[in-house]
Amino acid sequence: MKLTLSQEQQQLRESVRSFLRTASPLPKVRQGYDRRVYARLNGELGLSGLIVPEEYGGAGAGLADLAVALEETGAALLPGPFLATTFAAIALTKVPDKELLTGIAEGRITATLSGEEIAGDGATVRGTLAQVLSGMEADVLVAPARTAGGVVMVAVELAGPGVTRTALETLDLTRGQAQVVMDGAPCRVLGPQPETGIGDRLCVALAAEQLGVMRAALDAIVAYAKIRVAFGRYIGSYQGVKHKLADMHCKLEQAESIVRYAAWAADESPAELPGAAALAQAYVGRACFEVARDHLLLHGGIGFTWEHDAHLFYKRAKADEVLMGPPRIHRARLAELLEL
Amino acid sequence: MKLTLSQEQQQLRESVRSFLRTASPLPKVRQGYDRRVYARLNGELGLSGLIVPEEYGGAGAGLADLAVALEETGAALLPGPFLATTFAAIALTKVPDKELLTGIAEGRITATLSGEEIAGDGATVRGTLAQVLSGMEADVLVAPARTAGGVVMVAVELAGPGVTRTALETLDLTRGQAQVVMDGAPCRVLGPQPETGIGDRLCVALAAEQLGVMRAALDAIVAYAKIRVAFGRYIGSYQGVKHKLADMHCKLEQAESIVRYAAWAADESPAELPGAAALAQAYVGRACFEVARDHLLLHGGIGFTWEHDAHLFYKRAKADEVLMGPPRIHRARLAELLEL
Amino acid sequence: MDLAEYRRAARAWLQENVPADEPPEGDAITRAKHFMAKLYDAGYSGITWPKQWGGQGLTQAEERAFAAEARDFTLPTYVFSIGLGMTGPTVMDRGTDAQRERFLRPLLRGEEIWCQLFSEPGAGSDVASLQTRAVRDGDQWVVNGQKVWTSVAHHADWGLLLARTDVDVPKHKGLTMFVVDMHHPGVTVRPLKDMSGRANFNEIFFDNVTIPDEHRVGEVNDGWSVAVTTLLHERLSISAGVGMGGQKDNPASFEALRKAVDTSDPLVRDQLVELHIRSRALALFNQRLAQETEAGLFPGARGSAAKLLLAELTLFQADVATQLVGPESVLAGHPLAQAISLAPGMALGGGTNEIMRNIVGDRVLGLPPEPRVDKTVPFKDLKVGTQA
Amino acid sequence: MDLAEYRRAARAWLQENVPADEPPEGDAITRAKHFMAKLYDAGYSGITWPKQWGGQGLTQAEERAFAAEARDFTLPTYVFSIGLGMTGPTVMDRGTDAQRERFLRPLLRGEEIWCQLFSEPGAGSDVASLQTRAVRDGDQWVVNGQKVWTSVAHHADWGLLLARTDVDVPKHKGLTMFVVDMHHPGVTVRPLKDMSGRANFNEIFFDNVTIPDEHRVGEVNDGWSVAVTTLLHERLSISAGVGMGGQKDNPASFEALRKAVDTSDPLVRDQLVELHIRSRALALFNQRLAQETEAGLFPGARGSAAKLLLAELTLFQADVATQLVGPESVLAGHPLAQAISLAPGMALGGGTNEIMRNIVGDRVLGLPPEPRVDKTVPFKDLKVGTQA
Repeated sequence: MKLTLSQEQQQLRESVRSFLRTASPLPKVRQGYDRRVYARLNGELGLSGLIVPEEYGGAGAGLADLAVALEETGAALLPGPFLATTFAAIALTKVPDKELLTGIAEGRITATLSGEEIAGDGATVRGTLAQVLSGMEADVLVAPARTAGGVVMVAVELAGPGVTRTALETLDLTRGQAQVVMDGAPCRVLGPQPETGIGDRLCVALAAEQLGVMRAALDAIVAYAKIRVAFGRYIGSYQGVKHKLADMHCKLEQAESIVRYAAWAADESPAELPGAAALAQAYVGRACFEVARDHLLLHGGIGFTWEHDAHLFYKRAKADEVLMGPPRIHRARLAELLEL
Repeated sequence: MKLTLSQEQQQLRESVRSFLRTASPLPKVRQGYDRRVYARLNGELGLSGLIVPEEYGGAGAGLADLAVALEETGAALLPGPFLATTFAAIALTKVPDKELLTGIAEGRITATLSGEEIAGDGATVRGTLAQVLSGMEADVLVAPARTAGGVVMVAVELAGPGVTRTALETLDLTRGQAQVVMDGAPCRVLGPQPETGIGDRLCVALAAEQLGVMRAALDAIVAYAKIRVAFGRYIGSYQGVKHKLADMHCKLEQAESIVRYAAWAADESPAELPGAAALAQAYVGRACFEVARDHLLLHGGIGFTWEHDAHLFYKRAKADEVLMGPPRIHRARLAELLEL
Repeated sequence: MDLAEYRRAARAWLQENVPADEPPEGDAITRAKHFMAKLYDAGYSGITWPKQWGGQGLTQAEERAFAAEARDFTLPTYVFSIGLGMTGPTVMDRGTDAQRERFLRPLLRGEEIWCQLFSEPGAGSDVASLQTRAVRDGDQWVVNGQKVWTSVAHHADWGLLLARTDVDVPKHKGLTMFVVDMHHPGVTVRPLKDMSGRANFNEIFFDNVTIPDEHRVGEVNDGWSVAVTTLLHERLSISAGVGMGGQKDNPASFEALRKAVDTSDPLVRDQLVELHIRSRALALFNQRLAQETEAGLFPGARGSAAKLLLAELTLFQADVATQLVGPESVLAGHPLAQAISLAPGMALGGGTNEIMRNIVGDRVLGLPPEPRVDKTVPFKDLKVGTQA
Repeated sequence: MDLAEYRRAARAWLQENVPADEPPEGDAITRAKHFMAKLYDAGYSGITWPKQWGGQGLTQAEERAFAAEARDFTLPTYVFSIGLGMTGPTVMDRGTDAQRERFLRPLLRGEEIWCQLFSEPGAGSDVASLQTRAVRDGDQWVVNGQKVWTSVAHHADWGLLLARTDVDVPKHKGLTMFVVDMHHPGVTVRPLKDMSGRANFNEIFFDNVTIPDEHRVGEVNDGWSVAVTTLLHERLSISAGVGMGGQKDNPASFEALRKAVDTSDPLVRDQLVELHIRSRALALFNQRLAQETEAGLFPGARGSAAKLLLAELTLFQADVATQLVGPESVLAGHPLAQAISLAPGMALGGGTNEIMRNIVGDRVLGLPPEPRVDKTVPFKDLKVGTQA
């Protein structure tokens, strides 16, 4: 089991971090998805192709590397379809499709993934997906479609005929969703639905983003506690603040350990993956929201203002926590896997 | 709804409190049950007859008054069968028996109550009760017995023939239990088992004791925080301690409010009693243990020693929390009563 | 007239005079002023205030009776709450007769709206470290600085302003209280959006705003003791309101949630039970405090425990509700998205949770105070606000 | 010999030489001493200690390899742990050559047992406020006072003693470190029962106990810096042990509980899931720290986070286990009754949770320190211990 970062992974982290620091600082995040940032992110850093197999032009990396990248995009609250495209890429590595994988690796195609089934006939699909992540920004939807011959994975051009998209604002100002209605929309069948592994990997990927969100939130409030004065003392010198920050640090340490473990399991130990993935969502999702919440509260009144960034982390944390469904599903899954 | 104490109740509290302060201080508590203390408690203060109807020589008070007394016996960690006798008296007010009620009111008889059924034939009983509260100290066991004619309440002389008692040490050094095996033990039938009200009243009575335990634990650690110095300052001046004590105070305020409400409901609003009783056990039992636990921890190393009193509160709190069964039963009951 | 009769009369008046629905914002001020005038004419404005200054000269008993009846109505008097609850009582307690004469009756009659100008970006929990300066110039004062978290400032005619008048003495000793004309040139009111996107507060900028010395409240450099009076009144009016109602329209309340979620799942049921337990625990505590108050026992700092618990419950409710409802709860149109966005507000307005715990620890439990480093240093040498 | 070979040899030796079961107490000391002698002869005692003082002069790599293998065995060396982990390294780092010569080899060979004498009833978290006095008398020192929380003192031959030698200087500046003969007349060892009824600690009373000056460790009044060395070694040996094993025999562990409770109840299942989540979270954190250490990254104060989490987990486990099992869990014979009685110990030994949070806040997060009132006052004028 490998719970620490390799030198290469540390370099990856550093390069993504320093890129985002200049290309997508927090004031810019509020302006939403910027295609130019994505172009550079994918071009200069090759992030979109990180987990795409080498034969399709990607780097063929595993989830341990992906987690490092997602932690940084999470910490930066990167707007737009990066997580959605990553979700789709994770699915596509299980039903490889040259056109899509190559397009994603080259940064030409943004995509999103539905966990919900739609109905299909092999050539077209129909159905309504109530909340599709980054559904307005993604070019392609990858989704399971029930056909006469069983459930297959299909790709649907979201800007194509037979598709109606409605933008949905959400709590998370940095990443929207869309309602997608398909009525005879042309689709391409990619292959039969893979039996396992996609959902677990999505859990791990999301947990990596959440780890980044919580780390950035903790960093922000620790920095503030070192410069904000009340009653003639830095607020970080009060045990009321210090002890809460120490508890938040403890959560972060555990969350990071779990994310590393789950990513390692995804790459190296398939039998452990389901339990590790459920553990990751059950622990990290909650810890991320708690840390983001307390980071906001410890800012005092300024943390409640629209102008301050604290609420961006708080809202991303809450949106992420419920992204895969009510969080209790992960606990229920754990109970099942533990044969309780 | 009456959530505050009347003048008479405040006087009752003061007299029980000052009596116990001298007659049963904490160093004495470790020595266990003292019949002489009980004789005075019942004689001078009339506590054993507090809720016994006046026609049987008692004071005919309600649970609101009883709660005041139990809070003080709880705060003093009074050893012996006071709570057990109170439980039996609560049951007997529903199936009145002159001999027993008069004996309890006069302080001649100590008793205990079983929630579990035994088997009976109208004249004798048989069965094993695994954990009977104060089973070694009580003279009489009141229990439901299943007979051919239905379930009846019976009284069994615990020192009588056909009864084998085995003392059980428990976590709570101040109050033991016993295994009671009955094999053809003579019994007296008191009447049919009452349909409702006993169990709920036991919940309220226990919550009152727990309120006293938590109040005394909080008082003890607040007092210590005012005299114990670390790094040149009283420990109570550190926010790490102060804020925890403030949170404990918040729990105490809520617990007291719930106990007053539940006791009022028992006396005045039967329809509200089941929900109030379950609420009391669900909230107060947990809050009491948490406060007793944190009071012990905040004492530092000395709180971990046998010689210090902190563990007496911690152990009583834990024993009380599980006295009526695993605490989740109260939450399950609430779910049912709320028609969830 | 005995109390029961007073109460019946109040109820009858309220039934007849309280508008059924709150009108939309803009017009609301006119209607609120109109309603206050009616309230005043009916004798329900300033019930315990002296007759000399426009009040009714009655007792706490009548005040409580009216408040109890009014709880069933939504009185459109929100914009007057700062004036009636905080700044008015301060002028009453600490002002000159001339100030009482000038300011109190127009407030009670709904002719003038007030705001309170204490907090600053660098002085939140620690109000006494504020930096807005008032410099004497003959028989007037010149004010420069910035205030924040000011409710109703965009409607206000007058503001109760705490400003620094001496930087060479410790921070509590160089403050003075003033009444400032909010229509004076140099006063800029800028709406401040909260994290839910609503603008319930304002920032106020003072640029060479002058105040006549006759509008000074209390002695020069004695402003902190005047502010303590105001904050005491604030705490009273907050703790009186804590836990009263509020759950009815809360999408994260037990009653709302039980309809919104799948209660066949035992884990969902148990979360609802937890919500019920915590809500009931606090509601009963608030009722006990209210009963004590009615019996003449003033709850004092214990009200801060109730405020702390309400802040925690508010966050817990919205948090658990979004967990139970899942993905759709974060859609912009969902009431829970608004609830989770507003939830931190209760913990951040009227004193943070940390301040509440200090108050409970110091004043309820009598714990020793934190050593203070800021009580003796001249203000100009003190670290304040945000700095490395 | 390469590392893998070293490891294989160590394992083989352990398999052959570690007694299968721990023998009963009284005899245990003799057997422990016997085992230490064998360990020494085999070259596994003091692996990284210099050869000159009886060690093996090898590297951390061999030490870690042996420790990794030893984890699968129960070595009967408990009574030597203070000597090997704390007092021995202190003598090595700060003692004279004569002291190293006298004390280290007998320790490594299991001939002499050590204890550590820092804490006092009035000086727990704040060790430097201790009151035990050592007064110079020619070329010896006379000690009077009381120590507490001393493990293995009733078996100890030597104690590392921190005592006050000057009360006219601030508290950290008037302490001196000594090696005291535990068999000296005037040393009284009294077992101290913990709240579970077990006597794992002792109180030590010193009544005119003399110590030759040659048994002073470090300079006069420089004892605090020596103590910091000892405490650093203590922290290292605690954090190395944190989270290693321990769950196997824990009646409140997930594996033990799943067999003991009714898992058909969804609420019970969810509590077990919570227990699993928290246990795994900490176990993985400990494994990550261990991997970092093996990679040469010293975790430092982050070990205090692990210790804090372990203290909280230990209490949570026993608490939730007794809740799940219900009434029978509090019967004296039930393993959970013992578990809930011992559970607070992890939070109270080796630094309270509050101290751990301070360490994490100060040293991991780099937060500003609490203002200190005790660093400049002469000790005799300082408030210490328990007083009004």
